[in-house]
Amino acid sequence: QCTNDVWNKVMKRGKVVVGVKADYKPWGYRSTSGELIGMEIDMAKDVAAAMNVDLELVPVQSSNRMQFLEQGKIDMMIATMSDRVDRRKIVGITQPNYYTSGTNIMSPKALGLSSWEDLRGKPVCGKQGAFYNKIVADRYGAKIIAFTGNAEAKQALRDKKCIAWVYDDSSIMSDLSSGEFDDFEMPLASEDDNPWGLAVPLAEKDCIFGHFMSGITYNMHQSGRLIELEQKHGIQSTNYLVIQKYRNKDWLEGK
Amino acid sequence: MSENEMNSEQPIVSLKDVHKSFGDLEVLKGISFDVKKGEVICIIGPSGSGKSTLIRCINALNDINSGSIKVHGREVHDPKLDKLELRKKVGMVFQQFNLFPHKTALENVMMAPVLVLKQNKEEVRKRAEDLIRKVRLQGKEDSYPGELSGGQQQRVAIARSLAMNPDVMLFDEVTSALDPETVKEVLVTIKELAQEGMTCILVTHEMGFAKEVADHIYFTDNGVIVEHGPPSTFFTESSDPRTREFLSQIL
Amino acid sequence: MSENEMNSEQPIVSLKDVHKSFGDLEVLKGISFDVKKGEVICIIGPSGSGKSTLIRCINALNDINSGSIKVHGREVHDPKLDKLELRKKVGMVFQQFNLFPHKTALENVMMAPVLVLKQNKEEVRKRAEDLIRKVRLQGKEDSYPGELSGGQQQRVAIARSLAMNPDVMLFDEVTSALDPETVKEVLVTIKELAQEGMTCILVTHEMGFAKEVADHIYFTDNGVIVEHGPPSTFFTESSDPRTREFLSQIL
Amino acid sequence: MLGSFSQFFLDLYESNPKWNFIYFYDPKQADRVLEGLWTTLELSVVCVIFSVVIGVAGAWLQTLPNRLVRMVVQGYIQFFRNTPPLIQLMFFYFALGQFTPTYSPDGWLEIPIISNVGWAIISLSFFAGAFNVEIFRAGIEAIPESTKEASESLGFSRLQTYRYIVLPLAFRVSLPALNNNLVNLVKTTTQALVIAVPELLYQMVSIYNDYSTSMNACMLLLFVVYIVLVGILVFGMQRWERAMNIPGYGS
Amino acid sequence: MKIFSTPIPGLGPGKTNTDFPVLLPFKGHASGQTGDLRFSRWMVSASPMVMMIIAVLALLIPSVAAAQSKFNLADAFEVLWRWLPFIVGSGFVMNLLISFFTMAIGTAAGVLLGLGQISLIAPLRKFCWFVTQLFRNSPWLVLLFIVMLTFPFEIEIGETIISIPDWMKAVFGLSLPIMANIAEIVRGAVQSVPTGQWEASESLAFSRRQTLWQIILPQCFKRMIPPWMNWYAILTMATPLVSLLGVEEIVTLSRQAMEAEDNHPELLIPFYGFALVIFFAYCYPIARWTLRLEERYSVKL
Ligand SMILES: Nc1ncnc2c1ncn2[C@@H]1O[C@H](COP(=O)(O)OP(=O)(O)OP(=O)(O)O)[C@@H](O)[C@H]1O
Ligand SMILES: Nc1ncnc2c1ncn2[C@@H]1O[C@H](COP(=O)(O)OP(=O)(O)OP(=O)(O)O)[C@@H](O)[C@H]1O
Ligand SMILES: [Mg+2]
Ligand SMILES: [Mg+2]
Repeated sequence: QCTNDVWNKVMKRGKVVVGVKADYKPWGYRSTSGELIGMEIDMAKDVAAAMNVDLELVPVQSSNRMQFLEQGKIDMMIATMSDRVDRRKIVGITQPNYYTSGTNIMSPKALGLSSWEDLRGKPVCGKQGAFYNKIVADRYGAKIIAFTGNAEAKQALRDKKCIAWVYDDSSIMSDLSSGEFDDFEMPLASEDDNPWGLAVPLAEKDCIFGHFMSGITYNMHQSGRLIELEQKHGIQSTNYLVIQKYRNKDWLEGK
Repeated sequence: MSENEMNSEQPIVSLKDVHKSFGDLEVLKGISFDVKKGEVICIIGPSGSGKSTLIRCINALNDINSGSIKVHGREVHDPKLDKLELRKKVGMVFQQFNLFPHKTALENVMMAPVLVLKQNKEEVRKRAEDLIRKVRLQGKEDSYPGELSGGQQQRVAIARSLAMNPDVMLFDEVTSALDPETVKEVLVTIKELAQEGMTCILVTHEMGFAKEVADHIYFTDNGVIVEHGPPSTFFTESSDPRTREFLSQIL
Repeated sequence: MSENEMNSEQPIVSLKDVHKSFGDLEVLKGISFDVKKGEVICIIGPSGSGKSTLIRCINALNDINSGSIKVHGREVHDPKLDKLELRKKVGMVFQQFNLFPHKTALENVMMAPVLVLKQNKEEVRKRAEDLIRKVRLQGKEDSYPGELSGGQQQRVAIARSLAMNPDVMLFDEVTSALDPETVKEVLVTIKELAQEGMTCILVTHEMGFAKEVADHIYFTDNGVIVEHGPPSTFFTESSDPRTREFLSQIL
Repeated sequence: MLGSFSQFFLDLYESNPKWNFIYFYDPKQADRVLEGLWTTLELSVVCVIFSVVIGVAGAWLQTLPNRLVRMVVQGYIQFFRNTPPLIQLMFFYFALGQFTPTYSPDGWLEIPIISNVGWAIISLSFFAGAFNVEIFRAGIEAIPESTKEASESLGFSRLQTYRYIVLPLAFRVSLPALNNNLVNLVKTTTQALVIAVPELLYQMVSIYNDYSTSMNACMLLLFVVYIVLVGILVFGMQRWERAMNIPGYGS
Repeated sequence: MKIFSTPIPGLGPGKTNTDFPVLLPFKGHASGQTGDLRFSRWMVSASPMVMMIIAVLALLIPSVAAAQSKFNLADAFEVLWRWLPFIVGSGFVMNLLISFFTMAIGTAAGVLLGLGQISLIAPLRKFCWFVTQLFRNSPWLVLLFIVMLTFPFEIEIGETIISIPDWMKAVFGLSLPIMANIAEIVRGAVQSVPTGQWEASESLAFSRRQTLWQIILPQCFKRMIPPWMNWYAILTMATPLVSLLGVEEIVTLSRQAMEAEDNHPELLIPFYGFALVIFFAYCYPIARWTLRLEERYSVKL
């Protein structure tokens, strides 16, 4: 019973509207002139090119991205969204996932934290809209203080208003390597591999749009495009993309 | 007899057993009197005795509970009556002047004829200027009410009412918000009006003035007319003790 | 002579060549008069002639530019003078009553003796109740000023001043904010006071009252005393043209 | 009974995933709602008290002769009146929050003596306080000079006049504006969300971030709770205003 | 420049003294690099008021805080300077745009609602009263959340689809409380006209409509201007609220700029401090003007 409304609309007007982040360096952020840039923006460009339509980027936030897609304000999104069961009830997250991140904390070396259990009952800074806030709170009993932005969260950590900042491990890693957080460390084993998914409207998940996106993601894995982009944007490389590339390898290749 | 027919002997204003309450408070308890064309009557009485209420009922600013008020033979409190028609015939001047502060003296006078009667603006201006002269305010046409003294404002208010060419004028204690020295200016204006034959109903505390100008004086207390008569006898021969007490206080 | 010494012949209030300006405007241009114990004097004159200013200077509510005002032989405008001491001796009643709206009539009367004179509260209450009776307001003790008529408020104001047991009372046009019928209540109260021997200085427009109650009448205009005399001669024999014109307008 | 209540909303969610009233069947979320509600109430009450104190103190400081003090107070008022409270909150917490002294219960974690709730209280109290200063000042200025003169002429000292006459009256005059401002303050507490104060809005946003299906239900609850909360507040304030009403004044 | 004398990244003591920063190639925004003089040039070009505020802020900041990391406050101000055109040009302008549209819509709707409250038709009057109270008493942020998240992003009128941008939805959300408050201003102003004016015009045979438009409203018009302007200022100061819903105004863009600059916590003071300053610079003159008008009109009538 596919109506393919959105797909047809996109094709008819020759333009796809993609929701991306503008506050998540290096995935999606602004250049000084106000342009949106980043890894996911490059992915969106590939998508538009593959569909042979123009591209319009709409910045979304963690807290409103699903509403935007639901309401049709955007046609699809590539917006650092973790693939969760309850989210699949609202938007159409297509397979395969295009990235995965682990959750970790940045905490002062002086504290010498060694296990997630150390967070129990302690204040931990986070960002509003991040789903693992709930996991860290539920599983380890941390008291989450969620701010609207990462600068605020890190400032709160530095002001010693919390003992740790919980976020994506790759992001924390690049902060640590910047040399400005020399007194801090990422002491724990990353929790939860959180696969990231791109999403189309729920009704079109198993229709042309959804299948098309699945295909594109598959191709990006297979061709190594994602690894290429990862390197281009200076993201700490993770095993996930390598494994995916290997798994999706054409088994006849080289034979 | 057709209600519309005019008869020179028929009263212009005629009240019959008028009753009026505010909630539980009965303010008018059966008031009757007639006013003939060209007559000047004064209503006096203690504060709160219902004088203002009475005069406002004639103008349909208040409605009444029972009885009848007729102006030109037409029932004022008939729900079918066109109130605007009535108010074109009855002019009213208030204690607090109530000029429109955002309009000049001349504009105050011109507004109603132009907007309500839809008369030609230039003709109205000529008539308004005559009226301003009549109340002796030539030169003040373009002043705003805020720039005029109390007495001057009250005279503009009178001119404003006259501009509608009313058949009857109602005056409610028009001098009591004025300082003693400006009262006189206003009284002179009203006296001239009365002498020119305008039918006037006045509420006033100025006994000397009432004596001089009124054809008939009514004394109200507690919602009824206690005593009335021509001024020649009213002040000297009043029989009612309340009237006598009141007069002794005022005079 | 010691300044403190009391002498029955010495005037209670004595003004000598008092000058007072507001900025460039000279309001008082040399006023002198004496008031003896038990005397009642009235000050009349056109609006803006400086009557209120004069009376306020006696109470040190305004200061003066030159000249001298003595109460009980003490210079009022001596900077070293304890104003509170002065004000315990001089009571003042204003045109606008100026009751304290958040206190009942009785509390208004009691406040000053309790707070300023630190007198015993129960004794003050008894005296205050007497005063309330004296101004004929029994039953209104617990009413708030907003619930009293103008005349009643003014009588509370008089009682409030009397509660301080002053030697002199100043009245500034105490009836001019009242409607004609309630004026009398207040005048009766003042008349009784005067008859009981209270020294009174009154500013008033009520000629009839002035005639009846005053020992001496002063007419001020333009900052000077133009004419004065006992009421018997003042109204009939005044020689000054300004006084005559003023009287003709008022009377 | 309670089980079937929860079951109803669970079923509703199953059949209608957009209406996930999670706080009605998940005790954890219910706790968050209650905690948020409690924080909102706490924040409101404390801020109201502090802002009134700031208002009184500021109004008093503004009456001081020292020009510098008055300028500082003016600067404070102008800064808080003319910048967005949202940014004030962020600036206070992140910029000034860096310099607050801390205490350390466990070596590293240095708990600032001012928590985010503390900063919200400070920031919001100063924000509302700036308006309160103006409100109280206007109230004090609204007391007629003549009322102060009356108490002066009764011998009240300056302080007594302030304590017994000016302040009680000024407070009543200020009350409507004050109440308005306090209601506004309670509404502004929602903005403390930006510095992660766990008040109601923060909790609701957190819940629907964690359970994206519960957004509509969260918005609905938020709206209803605030309407009820503010409704109760407005009602209480109006009752208070009426209780503070001086009989005979105002409506 | 004494205040910001912490070491400049990339210009360690090992380098020769002739290495004037001004001679260095003009670099984009590689973090950790900074042109010291650019900052001082900006300081010189700034207005005295900005200078003063900056100076006050700078004094507030103990050097320990700045020395804590390599990225110091001077760098942070330099970053702000670089982003200024974007933040003001796209951000603050959006705040103003939202405030203009909201005020226009809110005023038009508010006047109708206010007049509805003095209507002679009882149900209409009660309805208008209810609507006014409802929107006057709910927190702006809550109204905004509801409108932003539950209203459609586009409306279909026949064939054409009109898409409503985010900020336009914010305008609707903010218009609700503005409408309710303007309605109160209108009702209050009309009711503050003495009843004598109604009676006088009634007794001159004016119709109700004539009385309202010719006599009453012209008199309250001036009285409504100061509170109206006051609400405009309040509204302008409420526009940053829409940042919580992702509308790209000054706070959102500041946050994005900070993200692009690696979220150095030092950025918070200059960025949020600047937002305070620019709002103050815009709203304070309005407040002064409002006060002047209020004084003028209160004397006149
Ligand atoms: N709109 C009203 N609602 C309720 N009571 C009213 C109203 N208007 C007047 N009254 C009451 O009706 C009584 C008569 O009032 P009215 O104004 O007619 O008296 P008045 O004789 O004109 O007195 P005054 O000489 O003081 O003007 C008073 O007791 C007054 O309180
Ligand atoms: N505080 C003041 N500052 C400046 N001028 C004042 C002040 N008080 C009074 N005046 C002026 O002094 C003059 C005398 O005023 P005063 O009130 O004493 O007159 P009055 O005789 O009491 O008049 P009225 O009969 O109207 O009460 C007036 O012209 C008045 O404008
Ligand atoms: Mg009357
Ligand atoms: Mg006077």
